Amino acid sequence: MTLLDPRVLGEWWNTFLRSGGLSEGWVIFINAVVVTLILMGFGLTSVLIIIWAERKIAGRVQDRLGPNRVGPYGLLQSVADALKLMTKEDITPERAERITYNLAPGLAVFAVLMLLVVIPFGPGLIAADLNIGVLYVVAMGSFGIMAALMAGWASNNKYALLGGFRTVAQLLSYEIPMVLSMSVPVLFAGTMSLHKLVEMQANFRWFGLIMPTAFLIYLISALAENERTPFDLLEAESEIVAGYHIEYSGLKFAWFFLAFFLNTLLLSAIAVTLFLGGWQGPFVDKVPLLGVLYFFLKTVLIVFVFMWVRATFPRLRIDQMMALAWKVLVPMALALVLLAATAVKLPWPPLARDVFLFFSNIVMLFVALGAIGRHLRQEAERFSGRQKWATSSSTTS
Amino acid sequence: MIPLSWYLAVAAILFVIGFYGVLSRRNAIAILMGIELMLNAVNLNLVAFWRYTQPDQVAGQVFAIIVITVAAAEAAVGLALFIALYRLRGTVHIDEIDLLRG
Amino acid sequence: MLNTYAVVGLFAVVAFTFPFITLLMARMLRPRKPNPLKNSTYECGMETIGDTWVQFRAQYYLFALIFVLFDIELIFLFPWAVAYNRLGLFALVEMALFIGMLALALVYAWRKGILEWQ
Amino acid sequence: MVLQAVFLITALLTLGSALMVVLHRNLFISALFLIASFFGVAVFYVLLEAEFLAVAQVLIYIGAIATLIVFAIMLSRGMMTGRTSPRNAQALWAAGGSLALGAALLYVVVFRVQWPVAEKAVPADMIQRLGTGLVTDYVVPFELASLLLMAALIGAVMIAREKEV
Repeated sequence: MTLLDPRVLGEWWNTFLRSGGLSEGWVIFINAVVVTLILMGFGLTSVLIIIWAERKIAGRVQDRLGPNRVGPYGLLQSVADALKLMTKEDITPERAERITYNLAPGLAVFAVLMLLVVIPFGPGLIAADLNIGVLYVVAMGSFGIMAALMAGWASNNKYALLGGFRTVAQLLSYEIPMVLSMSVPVLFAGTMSLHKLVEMQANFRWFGLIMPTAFLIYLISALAENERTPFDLLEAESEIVAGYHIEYSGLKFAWFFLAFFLNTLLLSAIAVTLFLGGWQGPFVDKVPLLGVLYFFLKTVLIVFVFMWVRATFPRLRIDQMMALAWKVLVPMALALVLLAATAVKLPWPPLARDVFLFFSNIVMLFVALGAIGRHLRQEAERFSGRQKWATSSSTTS
Repeated sequence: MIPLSWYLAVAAILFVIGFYGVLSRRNAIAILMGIELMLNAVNLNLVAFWRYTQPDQVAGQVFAIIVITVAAAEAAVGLALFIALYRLRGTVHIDEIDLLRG
Repeated sequence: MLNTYAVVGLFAVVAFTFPFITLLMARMLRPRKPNPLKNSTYECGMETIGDTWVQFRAQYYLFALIFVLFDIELIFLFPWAVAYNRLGLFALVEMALFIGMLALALVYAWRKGILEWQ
Repeated sequence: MVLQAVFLITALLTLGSALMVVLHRNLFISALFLIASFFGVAVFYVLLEAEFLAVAQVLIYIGAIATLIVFAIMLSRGMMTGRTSPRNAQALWAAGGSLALGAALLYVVVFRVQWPVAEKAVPADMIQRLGTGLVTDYVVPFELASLLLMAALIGAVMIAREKEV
């Protein structure tokens, strides 16, 4: 059964290369090239599939068929779209700052593609097991923020600039709760390497099960970081023109699009890695390749949840969105970090600690929900009061 | 292995470029960018010395982190000052700002 | 350690050049018939009025400010979290103090109405 | 060999962008070059095997400080259009002085001093050691940092806030 272990296969491959008389530097280089080709190929094809799935799911939820013309079940629709975008005329507005304008979509794609390197797809199947994996993921997000700023500024369009600024404000605000919730698994595992984080979650001790509220905060923030419904108010495909990428067309627009969908996949993959045990599952220690299957199943599940949310929920207002990040998620995440740190130091057996953490998480979630509900009711009362006043004053005058 | 003096040379040039920016720019924000370059050069020196003299100690890295923290705090307050200044005087050009002369 | 980063570096080079190479390739495929109307700034069909440099509110800056504060906190939080299992109870107290200080700053911003988006 | 090549390319990128930061008329583009320069320094940190600092550099300098700078540029609009000279009256003197300082520094750093170098490896658990150091030996700077951050936030908010009219 070790035949199916990627780690063993990797060793064989390296010995094979070395037996050909290659020096260590060349072995590293060839491996890097192979890994790069595989990851790029995977990234680009997966985007085509995700776009198809998104449209199909949204179609089913809205009682439509979704794409069904090109290829079986419309599977080739994305390919057709990609070809169309490639051959489409690409307009640069005349007052745009050309170099920055052309650099922005590339930077957006770069920021997302770079995440592929640290995703553990299975036992030993990770391109670069960095010691700082978790922070690396966050750092790459900074480049995405820069891309939005550059696109908004270089288009020389008021809407693009405003959209860019609002997008940046949104991304900044949700980065904090996201990263704070990511620090909880790091705290448990005592490592930032994504591969070791998965290894620490053996035997169904998934960090998302112990700390469901942290997992929920991560998911909500990931939705916002990805500018997905209900946080897509700056793009609002169906209502306003678009966000910072309003002036982009053709392949440059396609790159923003690609970055968006690939980000959906990779944020889900990171959610699975940190909170749902990555490739862990039954019999993985016997048949390591099963891990790849588990990993993709879990990731697809999270991606499906994202799409489901998109098809179901209405958008938030911008003030609600900012308030949610700073007044709800950040305090909760801070409290969760301290809670987890306290629980780890409790002199109890591990199982008791986990149960304690789980229930205190649930309690915290309900307290927060209660507070939000009370606030919303107050706001609604105030609003209806004002309405009454407005109608009465209009009738008297 | 890359010789230590390469890093020091790069840091020195970076520092001087930042220094020139601080001295020659009119815009306060541009001056701040020069200061950030200088701080980066200092940090690069710090980390290079850490790596080449005592990589088994954490002191060098801790200092570098503190420098980054101070740089961020300085940028935050400095830029806030410039924004307030702009609101007050309509300019962030250092040579046009002379509050004492009213 | 640098061997691991060799993969990251090579991938970074490919990931960065790939969008631009494809853009250049697509240039051969796509038509190119610019005209002044097409190239004008797209602001819902209206003629663009005035400068693009609209004045932004200081609010954006204030949110960025709070973000910077917490971003730096993360730089301290993560090494602490990694080392936490090795440390005693004092580490918890010290981090609680650290986070408490930040929470105080957040509360201050909240009370001053900085967190309200207008 | 490869390392040296990477170093030289990074040095070229970093210093070239740094030069553009101080020379370019348009402040926004200056800020973008500043980001490129920060990134170059992060690559140097990776070469120096200080990976945590590299990621901190990207996270704080590019993610936070550069964003702050860009926001500040946008808030003081009309300052980057380049209608007036970006340089002040003493720019020429500054250039001369900087060149002299640079020459002196390079002479001292590269030719004059023989730096003592210890051939030691970076321990594998550097980040754990860093975390431990922050709450044991360096606990005072650690707590002071949080105090500093709080003070900076309160001060900056006080200054930058738009007063209710």
